[in-house]
Amino acid sequence: MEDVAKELLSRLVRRIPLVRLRHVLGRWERLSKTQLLSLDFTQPKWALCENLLSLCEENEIAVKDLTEIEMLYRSEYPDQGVWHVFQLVDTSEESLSSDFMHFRDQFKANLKDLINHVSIKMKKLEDESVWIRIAWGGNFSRPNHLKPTYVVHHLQTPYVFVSSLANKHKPLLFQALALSAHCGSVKDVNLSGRCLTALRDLSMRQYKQVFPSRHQKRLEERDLLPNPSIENEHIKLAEYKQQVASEVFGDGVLPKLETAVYKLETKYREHGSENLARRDEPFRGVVKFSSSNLLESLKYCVSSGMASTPVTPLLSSITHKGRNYFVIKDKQHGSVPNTSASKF
Amino acid sequence: MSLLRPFSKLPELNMANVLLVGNDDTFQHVLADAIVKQENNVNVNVRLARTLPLPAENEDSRPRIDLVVLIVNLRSELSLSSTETSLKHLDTGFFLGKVCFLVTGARCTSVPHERLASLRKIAVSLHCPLLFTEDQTAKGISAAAGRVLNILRVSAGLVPLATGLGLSTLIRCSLPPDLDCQD
Amino acid sequence: MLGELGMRGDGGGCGGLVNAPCPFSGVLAHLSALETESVRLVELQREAWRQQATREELCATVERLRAQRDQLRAKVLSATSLQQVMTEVDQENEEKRSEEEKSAGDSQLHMSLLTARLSHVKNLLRAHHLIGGYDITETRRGKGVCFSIATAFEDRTLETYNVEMDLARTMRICRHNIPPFIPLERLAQENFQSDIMAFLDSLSMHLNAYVGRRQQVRLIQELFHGSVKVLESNALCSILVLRCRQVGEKKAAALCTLEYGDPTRCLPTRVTIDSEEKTLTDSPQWNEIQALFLETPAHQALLAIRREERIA
Amino acid sequence: MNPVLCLSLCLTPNNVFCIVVEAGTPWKGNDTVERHLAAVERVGLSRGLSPQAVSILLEFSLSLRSAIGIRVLKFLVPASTVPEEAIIRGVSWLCVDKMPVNMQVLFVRWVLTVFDLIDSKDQLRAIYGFIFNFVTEENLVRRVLVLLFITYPLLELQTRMGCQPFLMHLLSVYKVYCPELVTISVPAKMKSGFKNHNSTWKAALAAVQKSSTTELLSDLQLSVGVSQQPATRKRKLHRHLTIPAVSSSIQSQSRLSGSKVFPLEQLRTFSQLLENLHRIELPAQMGSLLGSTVALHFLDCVRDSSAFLRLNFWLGHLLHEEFIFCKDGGTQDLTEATGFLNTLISTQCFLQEGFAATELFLYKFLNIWDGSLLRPEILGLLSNIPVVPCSRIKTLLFEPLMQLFFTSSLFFKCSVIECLTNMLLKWLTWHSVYAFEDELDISVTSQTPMNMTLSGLMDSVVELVHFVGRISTIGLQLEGYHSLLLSFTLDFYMMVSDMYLKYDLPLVLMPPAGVFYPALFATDPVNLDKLCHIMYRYRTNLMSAKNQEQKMKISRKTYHEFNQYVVSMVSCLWNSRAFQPGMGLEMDEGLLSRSGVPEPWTRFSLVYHPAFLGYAVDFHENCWPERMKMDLSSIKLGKRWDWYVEFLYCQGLQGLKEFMQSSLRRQSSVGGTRATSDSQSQPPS
Repeated sequence: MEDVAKELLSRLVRRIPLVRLRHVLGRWERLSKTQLLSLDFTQPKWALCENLLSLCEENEIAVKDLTEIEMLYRSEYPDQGVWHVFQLVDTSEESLSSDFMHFRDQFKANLKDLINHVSIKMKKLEDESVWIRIAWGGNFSRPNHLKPTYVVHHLQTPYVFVSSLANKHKPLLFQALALSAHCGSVKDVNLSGRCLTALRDLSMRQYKQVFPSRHQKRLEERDLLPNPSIENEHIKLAEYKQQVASEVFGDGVLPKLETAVYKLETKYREHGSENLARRDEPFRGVVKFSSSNLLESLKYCVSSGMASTPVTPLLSSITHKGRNYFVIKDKQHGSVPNTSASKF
Repeated sequence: MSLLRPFSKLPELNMANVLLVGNDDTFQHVLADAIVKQENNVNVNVRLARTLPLPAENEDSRPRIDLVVLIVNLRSELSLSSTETSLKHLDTGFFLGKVCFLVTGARCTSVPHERLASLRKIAVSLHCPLLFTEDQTAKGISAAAGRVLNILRVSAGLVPLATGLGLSTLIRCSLPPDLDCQD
Repeated sequence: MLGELGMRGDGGGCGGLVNAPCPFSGVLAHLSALETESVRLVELQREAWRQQATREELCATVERLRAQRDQLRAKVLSATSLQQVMTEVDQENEEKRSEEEKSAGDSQLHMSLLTARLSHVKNLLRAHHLIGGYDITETRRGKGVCFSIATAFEDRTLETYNVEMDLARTMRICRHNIPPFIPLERLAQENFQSDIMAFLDSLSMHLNAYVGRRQQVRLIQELFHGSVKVLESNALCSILVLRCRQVGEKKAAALCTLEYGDPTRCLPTRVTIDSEEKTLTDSPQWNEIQALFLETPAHQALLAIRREERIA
Repeated sequence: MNPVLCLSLCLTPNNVFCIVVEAGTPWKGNDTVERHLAAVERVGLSRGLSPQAVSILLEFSLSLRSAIGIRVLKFLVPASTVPEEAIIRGVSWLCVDKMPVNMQVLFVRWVLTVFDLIDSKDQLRAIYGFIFNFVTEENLVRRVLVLLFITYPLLELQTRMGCQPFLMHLLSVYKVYCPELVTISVPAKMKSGFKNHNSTWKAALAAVQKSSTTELLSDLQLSVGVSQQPATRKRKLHRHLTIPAVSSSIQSQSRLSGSKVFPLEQLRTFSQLLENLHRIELPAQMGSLLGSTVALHFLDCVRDSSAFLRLNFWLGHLLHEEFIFCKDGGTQDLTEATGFLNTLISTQCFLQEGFAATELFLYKFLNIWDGSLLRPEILGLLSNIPVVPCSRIKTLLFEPLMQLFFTSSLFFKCSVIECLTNMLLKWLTWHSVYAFEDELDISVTSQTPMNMTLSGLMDSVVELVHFVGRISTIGLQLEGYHSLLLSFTLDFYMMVSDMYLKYDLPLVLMPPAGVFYPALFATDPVNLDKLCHIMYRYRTNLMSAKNQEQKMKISRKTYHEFNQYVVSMVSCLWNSRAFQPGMGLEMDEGLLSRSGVPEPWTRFSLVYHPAFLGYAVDFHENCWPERMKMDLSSIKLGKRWDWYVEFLYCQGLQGLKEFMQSSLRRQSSVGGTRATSDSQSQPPS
């Protein structure tokens, strides 16, 4: 068993918490029942790692099987590391009728054409999502399995979720994707976060959105059994705010987004203080909202009246455009670049 | 845009109405529930409002208000300023023992000191009591509800031999001494 | 001096810890315990009282709702087609108008006519919505409209999809909850600015077809639990691979692949069946099965086949 | 640019010694040095470093002001002790102001952490001032004037050079003392700046010493108060309401036996304390004193003002951080706080005096208290405060208390009265302790040196009693004369009535009518009995006061009040002439007749009084068991009356007995009894 495998295994054992490790190893069919039972998950990790190594030795398990473990782990617990969302622009007809086999062969072929030392592992989960694990290698170096890139793609949808992708590999991956998913190009939609499902729901509009309709739900209906001796003077206002908030940010459980970053570049314009107005390079500032669940907190701000209504496009375009990184310049006043209808 | 008046309506039998003004919805609702829960021999009617003035449309459905509780959350500057604006829309008759301030978050580190100080000044100038509240714990909330009820009973005239004005002379806020030049 | 007092305070002051509770705090603690207890009792009493009240209230509402439901049922039974709804509406308006004519003078007559007309239009809209048209709502004080497209399959209403449009400068879609694999962008490019109706129609065709296909898959999984297995499908439900066992002594498995080439229809464009024994695949009955799949929804086709006892 | 002396460290199993190689070896990417550093780090964190290694490494790390220096400082965990000269040299490095700020902070925190391990502190004491100056000028903070001079430069310094960590910490400490000066809001995580419980080395240090000396551990566990269950270590990291362990330089004791210091945590018995009184040294953590009684004895004996200064500073800072400047606005669970405050209360009861820090804290806390948070503890602390000069007692104590009292529930009212009763008891006790000292100095050791004269004390007591009279009058009215509140109020007056005889404070104060008459017409016998007892005590006090007129002067007004009360009591209870002219409480005839009560003047006699009616009926049944129809008036006839009175006495109404006997039998005595002496001459009608 070569030492790459050893290192990979020890790193995996170190990274994965014990309970999850047990679960993952159970899902991983390389070990027999007895072998699994022989493992004692209460002992310290280094000892556990030793035992695992010996077991792998006797089943002579190769690197690709170990990467299986990692892939299982990542797909079971996807909320690790930061995921970036990319969009496949101007997709063609046949992208709608592409199945997994076809896509896999295409992708592998394309990527292997671009770079010779790379190891690709793909699988399709129950929820139609295709998971790709790419271990990159240099021109003369073997694939590095310790820093793999993970790509998640839902067939027939124009969205790709990528985690831990180095800049030098970006063009390669994107070209391969574009070729195998029959689309013109791949563009960054400036949406990133830790929770993969949240990103998916947000970009694919799969969370519960609220649309104005003629039969509105009243607040009284929303909260069960209102106390007769408590009366709200501003009930209409409250309902309106509630409605606006849920129209902007959705209803029910919102996607779990952690941050939203706004880069401001503005020129100081005020008559009187010339020295400030004259300087030509703009003032730069970064505003960063962060929370365990950003959308929930923003929604609360709106519904509780802390933020003014109607909601400023800066906030509402987090959900409407599905992005959480904005650059705000002077020219397009307050609004966000590329506000064209290019993405739905 | 009308001034809220204390004596424009007739009182009802065994009825006490309290108006909670504040823009912290959650706390307001919890407090209202606690108040309604705790009173058992007269029926209390709680009305919630974000700010004053109250909307004119339910002017006639609104009963006579016996006590106005202005909830100030010291953690937010907005709360204080909105309270200040609300004060302008209260009839002077209320300040004869029918107004009290309810302060939350006074023990929080992030609260700048002068916010509380300015609030105190307001309360002193208006001869209003200043009730402090632990809004994070259920016990604190029920205690606050109890205190509001105590004042409400008196100001609604449900306690014999006691009037709101008389009580307010006893519990009106006073400027605390500066403790640091005592030695 | 104080030292001796201290010693008095704790038994001889041998180096134990100061943990004798303050002699006075007992009373205070007891008092606050009493208070919490009293508050609890009051709340319990209050709560019981209130629950009783709410219970009665709820019973009343249940009764009311029951009555309402029966009314609606009756109405639905009577009004099945648009015509009937419209006639009904007209009758209502007639009644209104007649009694208004009786009651009001000329000045009011005009007004009442207008109101009647308004209600008529509203009723039309409602009827239209009832039979699955697009529901249009004005949003943001006229700066936008929101179309909601109801989908249905085999007279069963399924999801409602919404498209909100911004009418401010150029008409454009500002938000929607259309699934990503519906080519909304392309549809919009085709005939969005030209006529909105065509756009909505094509969109609703796509949506209905998609929902229909998905529903078929669901139905198959429900109805043929165990016997027929859905081997593969995809998000768009544009391909469906089924495996069914045919009756007979050797229970050969047949693999039928349905390809839905046309995304606006919920019927397959191409059906291929291959089975373990080649003789069976080109036998005539299999061909008619193929035909069946091509013109009836998959689950019904399967039902039919099972009725003829070709498959288990 | 600066002559860095580079070391390459090589390692032997149990300690580190260093070889100086020539300067100028490059640091970056110097693998050998890196490897050695790693090795030393491992040893330092696992076994701790020997003294000489510590001193060398300290010198080394401070000398090169770089990341590596900081890193070295981080794993500088002494196994046994820290040589003093090392510290001093370190401080000298501190004075060379080339050291980066974060390093300075780190170093100072390190010193604070290992403070207990420094082998001897004789020379170190010389530069205490400097070190403490660096941490917090604890004894400056109290003086507002100095504070002004300190804080303003600091503030503008802070505005000039931004939020330097140590400045922020310093300011946060000042904020405790005068928040109106420091108006910047200090971020919560900053506020744990100079405390060593969350410093880098604490855990490692503890671990190392656990492994090294177990007997030390057992010592600690013996001698330390609240914070001993091992679970608290984790909690200590974020909440620190635990009382630290008594620990001074014991390790140095075991090694260098030359020095004359006796560590506090070796104290077990009081006798030990007496032997080593002269050479005990205070622990580094003054808070640890709260833990053990012996330490408190010691604190009592030494009149070392700096000890109290440090203790008060620690206490004040802790209380403020935990209860006034809460990090999370008070969402934390209160079990720890309760435990801590109870320890504090019992400590104060033990010392029979309150700490100045607690007092100051209470005055601030009362102004933002909601009346329910930690109520028993807060009121318990409040009842321990030393006498407040009557010039400030109103603003400090009465105003906030009143605002809470009248808005809160019945039980809170009772608790407040109880608390004030205890407060009065404390004050009177102090007085009786110091009475024979001509110059009365209540709080000798607490750090607000106010020389309380006898008259000053009396003024405060008068203020207190009047205050209670006022609030209890109105409170009773608000609560509908609830008997619970009434009995608490009467308990207070039970103490007031005895001030002269029991606590020889030459003062007699009568209860207000608003308390007296409700008690007289109370519906339960207990309160009425208490009232009788109180009046009896008043009588005895007044009598003895009258006998020695020259010592104290009781105003005629008091006598008159007393007489009136007695007259109305006797006329109500004994000879059924209530409400009649000249009988104390008078009432209009017409009004009485309109009430429709037949012969109202008898209604509060011993027979008909609502409090005694039960007894009367009982007595009646015992007398005439065969009678079908009850006729209470027959009790008043002949011998039955005396029997009935005896019967009442036998029911445990001692107060009534005392009162009746004292004010009916006595012929010639205070002016008071003259009114009553004739009252018993004619038989009860």
